[in-house]
Amino acid sequence: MPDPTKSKWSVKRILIGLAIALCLIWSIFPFYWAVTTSLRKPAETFTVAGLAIPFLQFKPTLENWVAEVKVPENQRALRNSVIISVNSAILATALGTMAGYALARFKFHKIKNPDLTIWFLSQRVLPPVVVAIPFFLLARQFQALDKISTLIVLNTTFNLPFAVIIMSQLFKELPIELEQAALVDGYSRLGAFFKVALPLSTPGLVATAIICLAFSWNEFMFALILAQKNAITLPYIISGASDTRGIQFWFIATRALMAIVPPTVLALTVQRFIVRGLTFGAVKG
Amino acid sequence: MTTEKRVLGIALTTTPKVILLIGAALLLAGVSGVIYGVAKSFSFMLGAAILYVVITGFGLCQCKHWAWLTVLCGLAAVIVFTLVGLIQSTIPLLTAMIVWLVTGGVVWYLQVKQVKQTFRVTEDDVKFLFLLPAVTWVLLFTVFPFLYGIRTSFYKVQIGRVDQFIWFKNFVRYFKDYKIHHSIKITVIFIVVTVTVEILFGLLLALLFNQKIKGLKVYRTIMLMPLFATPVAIGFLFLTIFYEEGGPLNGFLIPLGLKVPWLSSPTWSMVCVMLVDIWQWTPFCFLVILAGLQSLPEEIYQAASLDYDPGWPLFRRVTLPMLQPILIIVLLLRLIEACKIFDIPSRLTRGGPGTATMVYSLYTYLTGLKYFDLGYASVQGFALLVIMMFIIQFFFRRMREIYA
Amino acid sequence: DVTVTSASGDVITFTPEEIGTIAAEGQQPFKGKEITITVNTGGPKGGISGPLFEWRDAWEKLTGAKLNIVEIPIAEQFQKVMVDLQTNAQQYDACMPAASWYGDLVTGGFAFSPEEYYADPRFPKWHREYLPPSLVNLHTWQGKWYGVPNDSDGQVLYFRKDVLTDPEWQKEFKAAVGYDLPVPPKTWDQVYDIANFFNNKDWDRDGEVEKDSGIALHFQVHNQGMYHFVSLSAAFTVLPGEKVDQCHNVYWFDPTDMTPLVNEPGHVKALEFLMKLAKTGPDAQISWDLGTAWDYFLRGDAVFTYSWGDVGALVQDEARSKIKGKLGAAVLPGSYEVYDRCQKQFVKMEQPNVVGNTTGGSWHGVILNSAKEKGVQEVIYHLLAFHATPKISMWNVTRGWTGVDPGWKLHFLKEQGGMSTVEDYVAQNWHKDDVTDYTQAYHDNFFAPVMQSYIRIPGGEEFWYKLDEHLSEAMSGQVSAKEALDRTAQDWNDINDRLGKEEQLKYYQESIGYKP
Amino acid sequence: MADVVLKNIYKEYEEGVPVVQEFNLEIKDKEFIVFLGPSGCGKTTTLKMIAGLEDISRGEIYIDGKQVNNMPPKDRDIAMVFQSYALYPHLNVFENMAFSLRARKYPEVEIKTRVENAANLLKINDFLKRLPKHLSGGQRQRVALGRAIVRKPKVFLMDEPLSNLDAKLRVHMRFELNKIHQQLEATTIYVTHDQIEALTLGDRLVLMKDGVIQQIGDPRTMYNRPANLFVAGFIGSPAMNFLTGILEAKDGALWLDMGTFQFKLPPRPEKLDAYIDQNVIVGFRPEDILDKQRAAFATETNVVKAQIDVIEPIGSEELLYVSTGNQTFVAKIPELAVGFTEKRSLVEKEIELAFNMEKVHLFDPKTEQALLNP
Amino acid sequence: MADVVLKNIYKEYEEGVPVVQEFNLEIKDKEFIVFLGPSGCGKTTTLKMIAGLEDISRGEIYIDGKQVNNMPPKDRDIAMVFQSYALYPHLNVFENMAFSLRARKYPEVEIKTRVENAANLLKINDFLKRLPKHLSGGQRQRVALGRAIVRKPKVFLMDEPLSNLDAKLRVHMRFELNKIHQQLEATTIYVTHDQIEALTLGDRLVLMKDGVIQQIGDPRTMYNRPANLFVAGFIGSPAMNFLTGILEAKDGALWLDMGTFQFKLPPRPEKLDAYIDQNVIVGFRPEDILDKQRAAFATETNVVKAQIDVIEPIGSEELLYVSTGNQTFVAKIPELAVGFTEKRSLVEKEIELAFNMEKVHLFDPKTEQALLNP
Ligand SMILES: Nc1ncnc2c1ncn2[C@@H]1O[C@H](COP(=O)(O)OP(=O)(O)OP(=O)(O)O)[C@@H](O)[C@H]1O
Ligand SMILES: Nc1ncnc2c1ncn2[C@@H]1O[C@H](COP(=O)(O)OP(=O)(O)OP(=O)(O)O)[C@@H](O)[C@H]1O
Ligand SMILES: [Mg+2]
Ligand SMILES: [Mg+2]
Repeated sequence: MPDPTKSKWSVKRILIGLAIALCLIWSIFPFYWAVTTSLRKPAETFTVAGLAIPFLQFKPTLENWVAEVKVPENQRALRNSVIISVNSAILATALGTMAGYALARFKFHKIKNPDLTIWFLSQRVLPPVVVAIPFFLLARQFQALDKISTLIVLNTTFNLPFAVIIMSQLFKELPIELEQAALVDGYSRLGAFFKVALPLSTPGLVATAIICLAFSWNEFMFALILAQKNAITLPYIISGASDTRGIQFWFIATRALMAIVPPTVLALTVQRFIVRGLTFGAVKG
Repeated sequence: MTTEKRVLGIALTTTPKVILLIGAALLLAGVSGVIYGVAKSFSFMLGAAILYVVITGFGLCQCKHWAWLTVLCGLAAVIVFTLVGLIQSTIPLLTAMIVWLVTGGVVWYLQVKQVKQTFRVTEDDVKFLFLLPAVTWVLLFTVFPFLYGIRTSFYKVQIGRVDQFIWFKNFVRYFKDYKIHHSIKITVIFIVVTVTVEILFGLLLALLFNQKIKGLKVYRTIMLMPLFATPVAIGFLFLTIFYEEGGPLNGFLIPLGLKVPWLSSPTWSMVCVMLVDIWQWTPFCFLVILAGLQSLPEEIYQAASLDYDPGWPLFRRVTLPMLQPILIIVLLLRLIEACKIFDIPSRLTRGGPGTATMVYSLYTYLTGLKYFDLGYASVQGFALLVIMMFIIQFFFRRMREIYA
Repeated sequence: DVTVTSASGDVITFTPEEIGTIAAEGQQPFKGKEITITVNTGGPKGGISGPLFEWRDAWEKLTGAKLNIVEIPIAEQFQKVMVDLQTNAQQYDACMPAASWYGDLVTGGFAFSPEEYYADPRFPKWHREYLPPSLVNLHTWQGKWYGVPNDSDGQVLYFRKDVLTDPEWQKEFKAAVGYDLPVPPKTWDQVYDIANFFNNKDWDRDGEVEKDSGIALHFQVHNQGMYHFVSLSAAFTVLPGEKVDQCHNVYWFDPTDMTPLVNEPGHVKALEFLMKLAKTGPDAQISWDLGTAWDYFLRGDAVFTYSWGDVGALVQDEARSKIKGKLGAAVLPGSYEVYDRCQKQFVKMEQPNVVGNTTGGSWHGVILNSAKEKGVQEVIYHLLAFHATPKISMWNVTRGWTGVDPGWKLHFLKEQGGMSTVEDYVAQNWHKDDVTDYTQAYHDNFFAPVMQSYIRIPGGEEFWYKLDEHLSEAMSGQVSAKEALDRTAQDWNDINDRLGKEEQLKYYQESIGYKP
Repeated sequence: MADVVLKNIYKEYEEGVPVVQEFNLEIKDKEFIVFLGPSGCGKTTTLKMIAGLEDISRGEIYIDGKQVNNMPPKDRDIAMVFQSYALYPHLNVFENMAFSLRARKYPEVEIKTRVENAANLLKINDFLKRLPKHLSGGQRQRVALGRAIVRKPKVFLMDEPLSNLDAKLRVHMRFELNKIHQQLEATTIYVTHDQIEALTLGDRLVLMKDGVIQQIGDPRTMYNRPANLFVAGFIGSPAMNFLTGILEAKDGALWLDMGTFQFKLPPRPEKLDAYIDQNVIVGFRPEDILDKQRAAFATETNVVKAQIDVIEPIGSEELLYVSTGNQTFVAKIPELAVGFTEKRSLVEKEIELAFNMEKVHLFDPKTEQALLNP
Repeated sequence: MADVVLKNIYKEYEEGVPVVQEFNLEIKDKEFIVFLGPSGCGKTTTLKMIAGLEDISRGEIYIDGKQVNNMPPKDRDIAMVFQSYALYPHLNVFENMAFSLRARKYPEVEIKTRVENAANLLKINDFLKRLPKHLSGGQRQRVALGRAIVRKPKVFLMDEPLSNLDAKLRVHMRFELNKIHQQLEATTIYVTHDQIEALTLGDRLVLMKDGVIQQIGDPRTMYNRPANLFVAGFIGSPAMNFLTGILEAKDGALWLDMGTFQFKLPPRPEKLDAYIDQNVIVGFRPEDILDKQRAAFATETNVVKAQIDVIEPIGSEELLYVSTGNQTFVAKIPELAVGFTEKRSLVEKEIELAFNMEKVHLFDPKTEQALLNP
C-alpha cells in the first residue's frame, strides 16, 4: 500500500519513534532501577536523586551482591527454585505431552475431546488460594509440609493442564499423515509416537517446558504456605525483603534481580512461542 | 465336597494364570495400602487404596480391558512417586531401582500378546494409556484437596486447637462480613479498570508496532520482559519506584509541583497496584493482539483500502471486527488472571493503607493462613471459585469452538 | 581467654567464665549437631537477623555446631512458626519471637524453659539481674523463664536538641504559642504544639520548607504502625492505681469479662490526637515503614519522632545520619487527662500521666520443645546465651543496624544506676552529647512507676494485626477514629469468641497479674 | 505382490451415517486400480481401511487370501503414498526411504542397496542427504514414491499423490508413475478425483459417489459406455451434454423429440420399446457435436440451429457454449475459421450444429441408469 | 468504464532488483485483458500498481486519460477481486457486497437494489444472510465477484480469482465470468497463471516472464504464432514439443536435420537463409503429430519411426509419449484402434508418426525468438 503520508514521513516517523521509545522506557525502567539500586550502598538508596545514573551520580559497588550471594540460605533458595521448577517443568511436560497427544489424535466418546480439554483448562483457572488452604491441611495430614517434592507436585499439578492444552494444540497441527505413514511403514502406535510425533514436536515441547519452568519459578503462594525451611524458594526469600525495621531497598533489588532474571531470559529464548503458550494455544503467534 | 472341589478346580484352570497373578499382586498392594493407611491414619490414602483394590479386582475378575489399564496406571503412579521420593531423597536409590525394576517387569509382562488377548485389549486402548496419567494426576491433586476444602467449609477449624462441625455458620458469616464485601468491591474495581486499560493499551501498542519498523523483534523482546518477571519481586521493586519522597517517579513530579501520594492515599495506592498489574500484563495483551493483527490477511486490508482511506474508519469497519475473536480470548484470560490477583498487593501495599487494597485473594489468605480461620477461608475460596466458574461459563461456547 | 571475630572483623575477648567451659576448652562438644533458628528476614545486615549472621562463623567455630538461620518475613514469621509447631513438623529448633507470641507459644506448650542451664558454668554467662522488672515480665510466664534476652523494645521520644534549644526558635515559639518551649516536652499537647510550630517552617535554614517536618512516624499497614498508637495512647488510658483491677493499670481488656477497651473514650481520644499529630509530618507517613520514617528523621528532616532504641544508635552512623550529636531523647510525654473507666469520664491529673511501655517485639530467643526431642536444646541455649553475654550485647546495642536496643542495667550509665560509661559508647563511635539523654530516656521508660501492660494471650499477633489494619483505615482517612476502634473491638471480640472466651480470660488475667 | 478382495465393506464414523457402503471389489495381482470420485465420496476412507488406518464397521478385507480386518497396519505389508507426501521432516531423504526398512530391522547393507536402487529408478540419488524441506514439489513426490517402493510391499496405496503439484509437473509425474508401474508390476490402488489422472493411469477405474460404487471398468468403457448418468457426467471434460427429450417411434424408427427439434436414432439392438413416449435423458459428448459444414455425419435428422453464448478457445480447439430453446450445451470443435476479434461478434449469432447420432447416450431419468450406449 | 494506459512502468521492492520492467500497455475501454505468466513473474505486482496498492517506482499509469500515480486507491474507481477472495469474515454476504457502497454513502434503497441485482446475476440470492465461512469455495468466489460488480467501477481487476476452485467449478466459473463480462462490458484486467483460463477469457493476453512482457496478442495469435520459445512452451497443453535440428538447404528446398531423421520444410516466405547450416529449435504442437495411417499430410519427408514409452488415454484422445534417437516428444492423437488392455502391450513397440510440416515452428536457439511460425 503506498504510504499516503510519505511526503511528511518525518513527522509521522518521529511521532512513532517517540511513542515506541516511551513504551520501551516504560517496560524497561523498573529493571534499570533494580540494577542501579542494587549497585548502590544501602545508605545511598534515597540520597541519590532522579535517574541515579551509575558513575555519574554515585559510585557503583558490588557490595550488596557479594553479601547476598554469600548467604547460604540464599544459595539454598536458589538451588531449591532450580530443582523445583526444572523438575515440575519436566514432569508436567512429560505427562502433558502424552495427554495432549491423546487429545489430539484419539477420539474419546463418553466425554468428548473438547470437554476434556476444557476440563484441563479449568484446572488452570482455579485460583491458587482456593486449593491452597485444603492443600495446606492435606500436606499437614501427609506430613508433606516443607518438602521440595510437595512443591514439585503442586507446581506440576498447576502447570500440567497448561502443558496438556498446548501440546494437544501442537499435535493437532502436526499432519496426522506422518504418523499414519509410520504405522504403514511398520511401527506400532507407540512407535509412531516416539519415532515421529515426538521428534517433530520437540521445539514446541521445549518451549512448553520453559514456560512451565518460568511459571513454577515465579510461583509464590504455595511456597509461602508450604515451605518452612528446606523447601524455601527464591520468591519466598524475596518476600522477606522487609525486616523488623522496614524495607531494605538494596536488598529488594538484589534479590528481585536474582529472581527475575532467569525466567525472563529463558522465556525470551522461546519468544516465538510465547503468545501461543500464554493463550493456551488459542492464538497462534 | 467333591463338587465344590471340582468347581474350584475348573475356576482355577479356566482363569488364565496371568490374571490370578495380577489379582494376587493387586491384593497385596491393596492390603499394604490399607495397612499403611491405618497405621498413619491417612484417611484419603486409605480410601483411595481400598477403592483401587475393589475396582481393579472386580475388573480383573471379569477380564475387563479397563482393569488392565488401571493396573498400568497404578504402576505408572508407583514409578512417578518413587521418582519424586528420589528427588526428595526420602527413598534411597537402591529401593527406587528395585521398585522400578519390578514395576517395569510387570508392565512388560502386561504388554504380552497373550495378556492383551485375555483382556481383549485392542490397539485403540492405547489412547487411555496416553491420557490417564495426566487425568489421574490432576484428579489426585485437585479433587482430594477440593473435597477436603468442602469438608472444611462446614467446620470451625483452628489448627491444632479446634475441629468442629458447625453446619452453615461459615457461609452465614460470609454474607454478613462487611470486610469481604469490601474486598469484593475493590477486586471488581481492580478487574474492571486493569482489564480495560490493559486491553486498550495493548491494542494501541499493537497498532503502533504493526508496521514495518526496523528492529521490531528487538522492541518486542524488550516489551516482553515484564511478563515473566517474578510478581513478588515486582511488587517490592515498585515500592522503591513509588517512594514518595524522591523516588524516581516523584523525583520527576515534585519539581513540577505534583507530589503524588502514591502509597499513602487509599485511592492512589489502589492506582499503584493497578499500575503494576498494567505494567506487567499490558505486554501480554500487546503481544497477543499483535499476533492477531499480523495474522489478519493483508488482502482484506487491500480490499478495504479500495473503499476507505486508511485510518479510523478502516480500523473500525475492518480491523476491529476481525480482531474480535482475539480480543475475546485476551479478555477471558485477563479476567481469569485478574481474579486471582495476590502477589502484587500482598507485597506492594499489604492490602493497605487500611484495607484500601485488600483484594479478595489476599483477604482469604490472611483469614486462612494468618489467623488460621480455615473453615471460613475455605468458604471464601469456594465463593471465588463459583464466581470464576460463571465467567468461564460465559465463554464456554467460544472455548469449545477453539478446542474442538 | 577466648577471642572471637565477627564477620565484619570486630574482635571481642571473653574470659573463660564469661564464655563458659564448653567454648573455653575448645573441645567443640556440639560437633556434628545442627540447629535451626527462625528470625525475621533482614539478611546479614538486617535488624535482629544481622547479629546471628554476624557471629555465626565465630560461634560455629567455638562449638563445632552448625547453625541454620531461617529468615522469615516479619509478616509471616508467627504463622510459619505456629504451623510448624502445630503440625509437629519440627523444622525449627528455636525462634526469635516477639514477646507477644508467648500467649500462643507458652500456653500451647511449645516453648522450652532453659531455667536449668542458667547457672550452668558450661554456658556463656548472662545476667538476669540486669533486666528491669518490666522486661523480666516479658521473658517469663508465671515466674518461669522462657526467653533468653536479646533486644529490649520500648518507644521513647526523640527530638532535635539543636533546634529546640536554638534561642531564636525559642523566642519565636513563645511569641506564636504563648509559653516557653519546653525541652523535653512533658505532655503530648506540647509535642503537638512544637511539631505544629516547626512543621513546614525552614528550621534547618536551608532555604526551603520542603523537607522540614514536625514529626516523622510510620503507618504502613502490617508493618508495625500500630505500635505508635499503643505507646501514645497509654498516657490517655492507663489510669495509675495500687493494683491491677477493672479500672486501673489496664489497657487491653476488662480483666473481669474480656470486654475490649480499645473503643472507649480514652483510646478514641488518643487516636484522634495521633491523627492530629500525624498532620504535622509528611503525608507519605501513611505508607511508610519504620525504616523509612527513621531515615527521614536521621537525614534531619523532622524535629520529632518517637520510636525504638534503634534510632539513637543509627544516629551515630554517619553514612545514614546527618544529626549525630544533635539528638535529644526523653521518656514518652504524658497527659493531664486520663480516662477513668469506673467514672466513665476523663479525670484531671496533677502531674502529666507518664506511662512506661514495652511496646514492640523485644525480639529474643525462645527454645522450642522440639529441640529437646532432637537433643539440641543445649546447643541452642549456648547460642542464645552467647548473644546475651554482656560483651556481645553491648556490641549489638551500640550499633544501630543490629536492631538490638538497650534496656538492661548493663546498657545504662553508671550515674543512672547502670554499669556503662559515656566512654564505652564513645569508644564505639558515639557522639558524647547523644549518650546521656538516650540512655536516660530508656532508663526512665523501663523503670517507670506506671507501666503499660503487654498483650500476651493466645491470638496476640492477630489482635495486633486487626488493630493495625483499622488504625491504618483511620489514619488514611477511610473511617473516623471511633469507627476504626469500634471495628477493632468487634474483631477482638470475634477472636476471643473463636478461641474461647473463658480460656482467653484466664490467660489474660495471668499475663497481667490480675487477681480477682 | 498380491490380490486384494473387499467384501461388503461398510463404514460409518458417526452412528447411522454411512461413509462407505456395499463396497465389493476384487483386485487382481499386479493390477492398477484407480478409485475416482468427487470430494468426500469416501475414497480416502476406503484406502485407509485397506491400510488398516481406519476400522471397518462391517465387511471383510482379504489381502493375498488372508482376512486382515483386525491386523494392525504394520503387519499388512502395504505401502502408502500420501496426498501431502507425509515425508518425515526431521529425516533426510535417505532416512525417509530407509524408515520402513529400519522398522523391519533389515541389515544395513540391504537397506543401502534397496534405497539406492529406488533412488536410481526415481532419479533422486543426487539429494539423498537433503532434508525434505529443501526439495521441490516434484522431488518430494518422488521421495514419497521411493519410500513406498523400497519395501517391495504386496500392495501400493496412493492417495491423490499428484494433487499438490502444479499442472505441468502433474503431467510429467503421471507419465513417470505410469512407467514405474510398468517396471514394478505391483498391485496398486490409486485414489484421485481428477478424471484425467484416472483415465491415463488405471487398468480399471472404480467410480464412487457418496460411498457407493457407481461403476467399475477400464477407462475406455467408463468413457464410452458409462453405466449411469453420474458416471457419464463425471468422466470427460467438458462434461457430457445432457438434454431432456421424449423417445418417439415414427416411420419405423426411433426419434428423440427435444421440444424444438427432433433427432432420429440410428437402428440399435437395445430394446427401448418400454421407453417409447417416455421422457429420457439424452447425452452427447462435446466432441460429438460439430458445425454442419465440417461434420461428415450431418444429415437432415441430426442438425439443429442454436445460438452461441460464449466461445472459449482452448488452443487447438474451441468450446462453443450454445443454447436453443431451453436446452444449453457445449460443443468442442476445431477452430472456427474466423479471426479472433471477429469471434466476439459471433456471440449471440446462430450456428448450425450436427450431432453424431452414432454416439448418443440415453438414460432413464428416474433410475439414471444408462439405456443406450454407443 | 475506461481505458487504462501503462507507460514504462518500473517497479522494484528492493533497491536494484526490478520486479516489473519496461511495462507498456494500452488497454482499451471494455477490453478483457489477461496477464499470464509463471508464478512470481510480477503479475500481481502490476495489478496492485494499477489499483494503487503498491507504489510505482518509475513510469506512469493513466486511467481514463488521467494520470493516477499518486491517487489513493479509493479514488481510482476500480474494483478488485482477490485471489483469496478477501471477504470480510465478520460481515454476511449482503454486507460484504454492500461494503463499498456504504463507504461511498449510497442511499439504503440503492444499495439494496444494486446488491440484489448483482446477487441475481450471480445466483447467490439464497444466502445473502450467511457468513462467508458458511459458503463453499465457488459461492465465495461469486460473492467476491459480486462485491466487485455492485459498484460498477471503471475498471475491474481480478487476481487469479479461480485458482482456489476445483477443476469442475473452475470450468463453470470461467463460463460465468465470460458471460458477466459480456453483460457488464467493463474494462477488465485479469491475472492468472493458468493458460487455459487465459486463452478462454482474454480478448488479449499479456504474457510476462520475470517482470518483462514477452508477447501481447489475442489468444489465437499467442497459440499459433508465439513470439519466442518461452511463449511457445508456456501456452498449450501438453506443451509444444521442442526438437533440436540443423537447417539445411538441399534440392532447392530447406530441410531440417534432426540427427536420425530429416524433414522437408514446405516453401515459406520467411527469410531463413541466414540460418542455413545453423542449429535451430524446431517446435511441433502435439496435435500436429499423427500416426501415419490417419494423417492426410503424411509424405515421405515428414514421417519418422519412434518407440512408444507410455500411452495416456484422455477420454476422446490419447497422448503418446514416444522417443526416437535422443529426441522425445508427445503426440495427441485420436484413439488408437485397439482395445484397452492391448495397449499396454504396445508400449515399447514402434509406431510411424507423421509431422504436419505446415504447422512447424522454428526458433533461434540463442535469442529464443521465433524464426518461423505457421
Ligand atoms: N475422521 C472422520 N470423522 C468423521 N467423518 C469423517 C472423517 N473422515 C472423513 N469423514 C467423512 O467421510 C466422508 C468421506 O471422506 P473421505 O476422506 O473418504 O473422502 P474422499 O473421497 O477421500 O474426499 P477427498 O477427495 O476430498 O479426499 C466425508 O463426508 C467426510 O466428511
Ligand atoms: N512485498 C514484497 N516485497 C518484496 N518482494 C516482493 C513483494 N511482493 C512480491 N515480491 C516479489 O516480486 C516478484 C513478483 O511477485 P508477484 O506477486 O507480482 O508475482 P505473481 O506473478 O503474482 O506470482 P503468483 O502467480 O505466484 O501470484 C516475486 O519475485 C516476489 O517475490
Ligand atoms: Mg481423500
Ligand atoms: Mg500473484
